[in-house]
Amino acid sequence: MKKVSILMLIAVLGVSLLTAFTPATPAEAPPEQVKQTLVFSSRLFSPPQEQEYFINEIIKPFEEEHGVIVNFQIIDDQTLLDRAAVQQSTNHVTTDIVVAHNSRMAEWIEAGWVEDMTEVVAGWTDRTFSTAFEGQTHMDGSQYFLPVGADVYLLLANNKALDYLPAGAELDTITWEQYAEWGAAVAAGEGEGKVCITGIPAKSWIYMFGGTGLSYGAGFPDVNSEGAMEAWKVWETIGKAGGFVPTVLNIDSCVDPMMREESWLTVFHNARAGQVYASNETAFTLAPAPTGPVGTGSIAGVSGYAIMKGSANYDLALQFLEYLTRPDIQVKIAKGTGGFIPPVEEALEFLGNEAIDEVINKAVLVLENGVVSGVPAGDYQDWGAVKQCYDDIFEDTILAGADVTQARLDEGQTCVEDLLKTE
Amino acid sequence: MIKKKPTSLAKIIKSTIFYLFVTTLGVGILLPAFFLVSLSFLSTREAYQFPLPLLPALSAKYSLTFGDRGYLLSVYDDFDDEYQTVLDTAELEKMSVYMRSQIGAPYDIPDIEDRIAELESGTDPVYFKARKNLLLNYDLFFKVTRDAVPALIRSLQIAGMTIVISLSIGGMAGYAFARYVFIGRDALKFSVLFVRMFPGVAIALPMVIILANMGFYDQPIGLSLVYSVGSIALTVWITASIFMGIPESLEEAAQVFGATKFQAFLKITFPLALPGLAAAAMYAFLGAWNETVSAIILTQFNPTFAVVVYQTLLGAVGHVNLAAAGGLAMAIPSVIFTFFIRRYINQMWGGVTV
Amino acid sequence: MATLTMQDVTKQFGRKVIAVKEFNLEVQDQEFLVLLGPSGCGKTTAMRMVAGLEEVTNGRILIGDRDVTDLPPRNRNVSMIFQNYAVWPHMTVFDNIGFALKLKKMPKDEIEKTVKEVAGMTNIDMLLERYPSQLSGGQQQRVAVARAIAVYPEIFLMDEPLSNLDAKLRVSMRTELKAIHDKTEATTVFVTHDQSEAMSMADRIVIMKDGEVIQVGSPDDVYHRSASIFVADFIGTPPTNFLEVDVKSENGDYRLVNPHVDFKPESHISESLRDYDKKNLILGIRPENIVLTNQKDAVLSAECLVSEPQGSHQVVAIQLDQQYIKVIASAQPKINPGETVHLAFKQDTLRLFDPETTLAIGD
Amino acid sequence: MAVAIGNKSFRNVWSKAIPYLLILPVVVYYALFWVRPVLKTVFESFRDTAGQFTLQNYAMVFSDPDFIPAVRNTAIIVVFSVTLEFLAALFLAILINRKFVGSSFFLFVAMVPMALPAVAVGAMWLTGLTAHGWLNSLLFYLGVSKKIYWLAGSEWALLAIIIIIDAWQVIPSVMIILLAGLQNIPVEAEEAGYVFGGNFITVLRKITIPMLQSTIQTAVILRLISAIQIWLIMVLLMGFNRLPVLVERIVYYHEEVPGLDISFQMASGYTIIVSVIVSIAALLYLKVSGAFGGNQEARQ
Repeated sequence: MKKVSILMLIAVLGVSLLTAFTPATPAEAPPEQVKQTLVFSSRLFSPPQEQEYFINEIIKPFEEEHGVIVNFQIIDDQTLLDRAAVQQSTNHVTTDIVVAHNSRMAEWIEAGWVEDMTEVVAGWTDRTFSTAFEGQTHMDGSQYFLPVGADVYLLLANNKALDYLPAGAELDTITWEQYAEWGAAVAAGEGEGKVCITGIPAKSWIYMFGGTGLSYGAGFPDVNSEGAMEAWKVWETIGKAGGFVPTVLNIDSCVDPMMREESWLTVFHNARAGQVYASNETAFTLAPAPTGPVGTGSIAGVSGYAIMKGSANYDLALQFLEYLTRPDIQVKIAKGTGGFIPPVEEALEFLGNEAIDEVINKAVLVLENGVVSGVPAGDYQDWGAVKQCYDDIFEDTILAGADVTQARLDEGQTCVEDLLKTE
Repeated sequence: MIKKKPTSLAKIIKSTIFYLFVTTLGVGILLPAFFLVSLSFLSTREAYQFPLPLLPALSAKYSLTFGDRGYLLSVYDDFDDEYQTVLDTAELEKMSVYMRSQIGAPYDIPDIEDRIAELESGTDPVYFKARKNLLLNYDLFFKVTRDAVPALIRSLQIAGMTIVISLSIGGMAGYAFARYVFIGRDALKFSVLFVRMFPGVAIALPMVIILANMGFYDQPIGLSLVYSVGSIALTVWITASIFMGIPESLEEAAQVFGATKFQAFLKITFPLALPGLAAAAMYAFLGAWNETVSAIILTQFNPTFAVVVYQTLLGAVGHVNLAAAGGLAMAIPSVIFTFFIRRYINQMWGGVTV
Repeated sequence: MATLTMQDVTKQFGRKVIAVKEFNLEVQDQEFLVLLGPSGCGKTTAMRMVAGLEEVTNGRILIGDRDVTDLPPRNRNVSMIFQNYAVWPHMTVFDNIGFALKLKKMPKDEIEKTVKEVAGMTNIDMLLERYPSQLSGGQQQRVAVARAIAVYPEIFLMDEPLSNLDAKLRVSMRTELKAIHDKTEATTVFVTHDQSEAMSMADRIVIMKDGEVIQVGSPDDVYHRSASIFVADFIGTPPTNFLEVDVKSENGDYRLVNPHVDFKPESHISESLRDYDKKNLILGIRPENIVLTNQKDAVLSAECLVSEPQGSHQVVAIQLDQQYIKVIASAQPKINPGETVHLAFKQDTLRLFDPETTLAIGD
Repeated sequence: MAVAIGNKSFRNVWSKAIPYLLILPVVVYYALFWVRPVLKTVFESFRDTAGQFTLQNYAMVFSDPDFIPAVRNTAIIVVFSVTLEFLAALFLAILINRKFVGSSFFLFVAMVPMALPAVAVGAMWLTGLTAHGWLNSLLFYLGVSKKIYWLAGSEWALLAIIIIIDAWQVIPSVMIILLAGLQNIPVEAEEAGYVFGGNFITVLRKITIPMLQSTIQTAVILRLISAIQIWLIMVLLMGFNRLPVLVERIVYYHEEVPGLDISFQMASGYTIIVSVIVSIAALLYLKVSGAFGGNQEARQ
């Protein structure tokens, strides 16, 4: 045994020393004799099946057509920024294309780490990027990001909850008051709250509430306007009835609780709602988000492609982006990856009547007919901190079952406004 | 012939109780890990059931009948003892994919067509069975995790280099600590503690930037250098302890008999210290093997295994069974390493104490 | 073979501790020299400086005519037997013995020949393929000896090589080591704290205390002509008996007086007593030099406290005030506790010591 | 008494230098990769956004509403987890040191938790502690049908859970240090205790533990230092802010809200405060446990 372990150790160390100074690919210049490699780092398409789909159905045809390799990596937004910071500050730019969320685009643009693509995009006449997201993808009239995979919020219910649906409520036209009533009824009937929101701080409660606020004519972010107050009242009803799942503060995505049937009701991100729905179509029902006096409000998010400044493969990167944003490819991506909405107007024409289209259709419905807002993250020092302001109100007022007071909301509003950038 | 005293009943009972106790303890320790292992073999559907199955099922029982949109697929649920509908579709490919990825019991399209033919011919519902693919999650994990094998090799290599760097640099200091009296010896002892007192998370990024500036970006050796920062300090202590356990006179004897100090170390002390050093390597190994934060930032074309696992699992929301499989795939090398190293621990912590 | 010379060798540890102080010594060619002293007296440090394992703070060390003071151990052509043997546990007996030869790049067949030869000398030729963990303490000891012989050194250093052996083995190994010394004719420095070991093996003994040499001489010298109270007390079992006495002059004669004794010593001492008139001295007398006698000739009479039979003789202890006096008497007749014994001193063996300097007077 | 120092040859100087040469690589290594960022952090903690010297960063940290809870939670975790882990680890170490048949395998079993990577540990507890997770499933199979909302309890319940599951992973590393110490105690010492009439408990208290003292100090001090820096498991299970602890605050400002004007100041302020607290705690422990001077007597 002793000999074996020593031999093992020596073998491992020996091999590592031998190979220590001959990295597989030199960092500085990818060798010319092998295929050109495009590094594509994305926050989007992270679920494993989506990764598999994206690699095989989207990337592979491009690789074959151009005789190149696309190195596809999934990395979250913050790490993507950290990595970019290292690459830019040390002049080792090896990432070519990044996909960032719209709440983080401002950071990229302000840091000057992404290329201005205004003129190039002007030459692509077969596609029109939907204008809903210009506030984030553009700055001072220049376009830095090409939108991909837009999302809105949808209502997802476990069919077991349908028994408690308030009289007169129709799923496709349900109002927020009815939704609140519904959540309360489920709690009363089951003896346990079943409404899911993401309770872990700095996740997506702000968007869930933001949609409600928009339905009542509030802005975004807007904590204490009259409309916002009414929106808070909706959630107050659920809170007072003990309608939230008991573990709500540990939930960082409603996917798992919905699949485990710990929760039965939620209004959340259409792609994730689609994922749960797909796991058991006959057990779940999908509907547009509830409506309010001014319509169906929803926060719309989007991700965007950008080319890293200093990329050695700028031309190839551009070709790849041109390919990815073609309307037919956008639809293909949207269908294969859980119901994101293609943010290219022409793409909607390619939608069919299949099951996945139901998710996309409902989402499009919200996007087209609803009261939609983007995420003005760039106006704030740190968007995560803004989220926290909302989380605090949820935790100390709504979840605690207390009355929502104007004073508390004003405090929340101050919390948000204090985070505005000071120029 | 030596007669043995018959073992008394009390003794047997006593040792039985003892072993029962030890076994219970062992099971208790491994219980969370057991569920992790079990989870990694469950299908997605099983993994989200309540109560969670203790062991994966070996097959799935399906039933097929007519539905609103096409055909209604149901799956037998052991716990509720009934068939539960899962899918209503006219698309056979979708059904097949569903059976493969959600239930984990694949059924080919031609076979489904046969079952549908049965259904159309009047048998309603049609019952059939499919074998579970227990390795589904591992399959998927390695399919999705691109370059898993090169990354695995690279990770081993980086861990190996970390061991070499921290054991050689730390070991030299440990040797000095064990064999010499010098000014600053006590300072060295406590500075080892101090290095650990400063929260490492606070300086991870600046440290990485220093290395990137030195030209170690995307090179395995660069990561080894980062990881060594964490492990050298402890290695100094552990190796000092090991060297203290080897009598100095062995080395002196070699010197008297014609060896230089260096030869004496190489031929006498080093071979004797090797098992202990191997054990000391455990800390360096575990640290290097499991780290992701620096690795993600510092690698591009040459990711470590931890990085590719991270990339795969980042999106494993709604897929805990896959996360379990990935986590376990990562754990296996360290567990094996622990198994080999465990008998040398007493050499590691014998000598130096505060 | 060579002489060993140490000139004013001093070893200082840190700022305060002086382990060896201005040590001067000449070891003759082929001599068997024993460094003897209680633990902590600096004898091992002195030897380790000869080996080169300890740096010399000041002074010179010469082997033959070579100044080796600053040479590393490997260039001194010495060999050493360590107290704990320091047999390398990861090498076979053969490799242990052949280690030095291999380093000297001796041809393989010669190494084998030498190893076999010394293994034969030390009776371990059957054990060459074994590892030290498979050997008994005595066998490991022999490996250490064989290893030391194999290099045919100029100086043979032995650091308490027998202290880890059991009593019986220790005595037989003494004889063997001495025999090996005679055979190899290597100049040998042997460190021990066991005076009987020293007496039985040494050509000359160096007695050390607190880093300084107290006395150098043949076993006979240090035993019979101990230079100080320390030596007289340290050497011999049971040790020398000491009596405090006053010197009184009476008609030109000097008498040694205390509450128990009052006698006129033999002339060879009385000469030296002249300088100590009316002063206090310490009288030293070895147990075997006190003889049982009749009442008339007795210098000292007292009750026997204990008698320890030793077979060939008996040790009789009597108590004077707070002090015990031990006497070696012939085995017969048996003396019983409580019996009054009458004692006389062999006058020519008396030693007198100055209580202030603790040194012997009259030499 | 001073002794004249003779002429130093080259070899003397060389051999004096050896230990310093041996520790040189460590010193250089840390100077290069560790001291620079650390000094920078220390430096930054005294600068405002304009680069001027200020103590305001510290004032900001001290007036942070999460500071007191963070200190309190950290203190609670440290006190209880170090105690619990030490006792459990000592128990395991003594058990394994009895060298029963299979004790070597049991040692391996007991060491498994320390080999698991964070991603596995996260998956394990997240699926365990959720309402429909394996812990409740296990209770269900055992006949307890009432669901326990493990992570939905009071702060105290959460702290207790954190302490327990952190202990699960950390006990092995404390245990192996203690076990090594136990194995280095001569058997005779304990046997003598039994011969002179001690039972298991008295021998443990009067002989084993005192002889293990310096090993215990090593194990506890290393554990103490890392217990104060606990954060990952808490963030894995319940995100930031829910149960603030000191290092979690650093990570929060570093990674969760790095964009705030005050993020860097807060992070560096917290970092320095944490290292000061760790240092004080470590020194205090060493002082109380008698590592300074106390065990010198014990050695003689």
